Amino acid sequence: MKHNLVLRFITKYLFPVIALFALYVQFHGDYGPGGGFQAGVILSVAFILYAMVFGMETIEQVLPLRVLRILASTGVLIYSGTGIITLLMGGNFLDYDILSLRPIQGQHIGIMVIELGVGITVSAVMLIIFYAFSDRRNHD
Amino acid sequence: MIEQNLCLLLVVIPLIAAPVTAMLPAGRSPWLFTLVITWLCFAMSIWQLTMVLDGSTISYELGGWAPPWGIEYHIDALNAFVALIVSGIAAITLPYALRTVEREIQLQETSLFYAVFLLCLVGLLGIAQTGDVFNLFVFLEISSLSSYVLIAMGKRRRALTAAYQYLIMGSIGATFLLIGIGLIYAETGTLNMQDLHQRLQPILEHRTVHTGFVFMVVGIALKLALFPLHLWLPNAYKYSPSAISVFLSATATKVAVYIMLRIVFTVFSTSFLRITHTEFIFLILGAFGVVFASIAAIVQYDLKRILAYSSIAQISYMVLGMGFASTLGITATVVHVFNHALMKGALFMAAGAIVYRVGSSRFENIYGIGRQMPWTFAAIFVSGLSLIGIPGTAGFISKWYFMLAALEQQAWLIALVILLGSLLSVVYMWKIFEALFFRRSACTAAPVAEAPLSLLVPMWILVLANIYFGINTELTVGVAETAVRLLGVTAYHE
Amino acid sequence: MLDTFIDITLLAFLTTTAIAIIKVRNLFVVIMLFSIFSLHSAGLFVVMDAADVAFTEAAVGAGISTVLMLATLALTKDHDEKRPTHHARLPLLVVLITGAALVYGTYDIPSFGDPHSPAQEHVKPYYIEHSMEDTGVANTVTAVLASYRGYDTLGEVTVIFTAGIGVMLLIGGRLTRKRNKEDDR
Amino acid sequence: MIDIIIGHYNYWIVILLMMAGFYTVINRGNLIKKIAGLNIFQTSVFLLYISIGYVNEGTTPIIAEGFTRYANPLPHVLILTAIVVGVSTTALGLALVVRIKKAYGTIEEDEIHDKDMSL
Repeated sequence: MKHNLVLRFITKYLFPVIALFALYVQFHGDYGPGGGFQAGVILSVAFILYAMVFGMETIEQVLPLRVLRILASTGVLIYSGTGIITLLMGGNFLDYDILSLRPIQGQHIGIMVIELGVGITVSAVMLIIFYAFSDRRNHD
Repeated sequence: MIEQNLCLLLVVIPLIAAPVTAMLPAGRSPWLFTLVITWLCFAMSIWQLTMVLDGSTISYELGGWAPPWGIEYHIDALNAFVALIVSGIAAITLPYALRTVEREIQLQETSLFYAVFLLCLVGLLGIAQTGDVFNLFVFLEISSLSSYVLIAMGKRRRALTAAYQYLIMGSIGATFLLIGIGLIYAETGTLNMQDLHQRLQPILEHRTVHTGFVFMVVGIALKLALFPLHLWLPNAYKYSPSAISVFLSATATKVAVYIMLRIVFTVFSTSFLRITHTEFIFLILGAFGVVFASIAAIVQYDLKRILAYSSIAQISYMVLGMGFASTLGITATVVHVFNHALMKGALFMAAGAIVYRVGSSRFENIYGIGRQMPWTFAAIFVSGLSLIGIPGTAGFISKWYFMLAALEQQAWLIALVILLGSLLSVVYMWKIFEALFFRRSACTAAPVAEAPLSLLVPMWILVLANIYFGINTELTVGVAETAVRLLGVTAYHE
Repeated sequence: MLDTFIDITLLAFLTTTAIAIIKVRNLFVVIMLFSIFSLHSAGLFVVMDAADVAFTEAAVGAGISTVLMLATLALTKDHDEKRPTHHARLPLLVVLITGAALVYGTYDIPSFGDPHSPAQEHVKPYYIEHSMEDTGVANTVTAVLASYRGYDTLGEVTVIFTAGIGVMLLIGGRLTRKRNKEDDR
Repeated sequence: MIDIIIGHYNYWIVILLMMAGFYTVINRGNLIKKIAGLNIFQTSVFLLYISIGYVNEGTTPIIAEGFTRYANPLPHVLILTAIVVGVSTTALGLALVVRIKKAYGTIEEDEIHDKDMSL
């Protein structure tokens, strides 16, 4: 696929569009369908598409496995960390009301942050899984 | 602040620790970190148990939303007891894991391995703490997925097929549980256990409720390895890494027993059992399980496989106890959950120690090994006596309560089965003693040293616990009786 | 009326696909059929007013799961399922009993779409009526997912994290090690 | 009678789908096909949940002016979680299949069984 001009051209221009759509889904979940999980999947799809056309090495240079491992962990930590922060501020675990003076605003912040955590973990894990399944060393 | 959030921190601290462990560099630091976390959990679970020992309950609203709209942690003596068993076994497994994991798992994999171990702990603790059936499903899946991975880390290639088989069976079980939850939800509109109990009582006759009950029970029975759905268990325990055999055999099925108790008695009720005569099905399955699994254990020629089949038999005892649906019966089940964790933990530790020195647990490779590893053999001997139910050991206490429960209901046949199960366990334990001690090893075999201290000490702590809890029954029986009272189970009467 | 028509059509498609999957032996076809099944069920989710679920099912079932299966197929290179040496009766029996139990279980279930079923009258109204003032989020699914049942979602993230680590441990390239191929019993 | 059919046909067909998936899982065969069957089984259970949450003449549960009857959001949330659990299981199962192929040279359950027994 690496030498097909059309594919290369389209992929190059599709990548930012897909990534942008992922961001839209990530932050628009409050008003329409979507949220961190879907956004994470879509974002990983952008990278997977790029890797399929330009080769794994291109993506692995930007996002090596050890970075993904840290990202996947970070997402979980962001989510559970939000819970710990609400605990420290005197609320129950994941009680976002406490995050701001106005409960609604607190809820907004809380939902935004945890959805971000979800998005990071999901896209990182999807890429980890993709790396593992496309690893040449598993062919024999 | 810690006290009021204790029941939550017990789950969340290992949950936060798992991704941290995954980021640690390979070496001993992941192990050390996991050790600290498990001991912390153990301490917290003891603290939690002391808070609910008097029969009180703790309710914790996650996200600050009141049940049934939000998820609730509802801790009573039974939750705390199960959490104590899980975190206690984890805490004792970790020192044992150091040497065996160094031997069985590649160095660069250790940080991920311990992260998965922590995730498994998170799943099991989450199940033990939660008061919401769907949350239970989610944490059940965390523990299941991580145990598939842990089992597949075994050295032999059959570990892979064992893990795959467990994955398929476990997923079927989880899906059945999901179907059951769905049907019950359609009839009640709620997922909170206390609320479900309230709303189910008027509609216990509904066919949808019956079907939902059956699907939940079958789903849990798959996780429980209840005869005849036990086929995944022997290979899973045999081929997994030693530390994982210890941890899973002592906790995973016990937590499944807990789920069964929770669903049957808290979500449904004793009267539901009586209406539908389900207690007979538990009795029959339990009785068949005891006899069949014990016989299956006798015909094995591998130490770990005998222990695995013996686990299935002991689990069947617990199901038998549920079938009595009386205070004595459930008390016996709860006490046996604890005692069995102690004895199987010790036995699998000993088996792991032999594998550590010899590299195999097949009889032909370990004849006469008991003479060269006297401490390990003594551990097998004492915890074997406990498994049989010799007075003075923990095993005797639970067998005694099973017997009392059977005699109370004049279920002579069941009483006979309990006796028969003990006799059969004498046979298979004798087979182990004989192979390990009385059979001569092949003279070509190289001499073997006693297991290292880091394996012996945790093993002997569990062995001594077997004796201690055989003499002092205040904790186990006391907690069990409180737990049973809160489950709403009443004493048997005609 | 139109909804019902689409509903029945999609269900018919799904049934055909599911039965075809049992029959077909070529694994590539099985995987493609699974993808179609997943896409059709996403359509059905839309008909049943579950936009979020449809979105996710289309991305995950028809997308990720299918890709993973295809990747596995490429790695294992076995494209055809072998013919069974013997016909097992037990699975069929188990399936028939399970199915019968489920059909029995639907007799007391509230009718499809009944607005007065317990699931519609308990807990749910609170979410519909209060989610806006409680959380300020118009999409109730997001409100329940992220706030009311946010802890479940934490569990969900943990599950996917577990899968990521697990896959890394099992086939994580650099980490893969040689397995003993000696006597395995 | 006709009421029962109209009120339940959805559930019944969903049950049929579930059983088709369930059969594929428990029938001895190819390891990849079993995973596909498991996915079908689970997806059908998702359909059951969403059917429970469905309301006649309702809309997607996104609060907006002019709508009063919404589908039940709770089953949607539960199924979102369940979908994620499902794909995680699939990924792990397939990773195991890759390893099994490497270790055994086959992904047919019968052949793996024979190889384990013959050793």
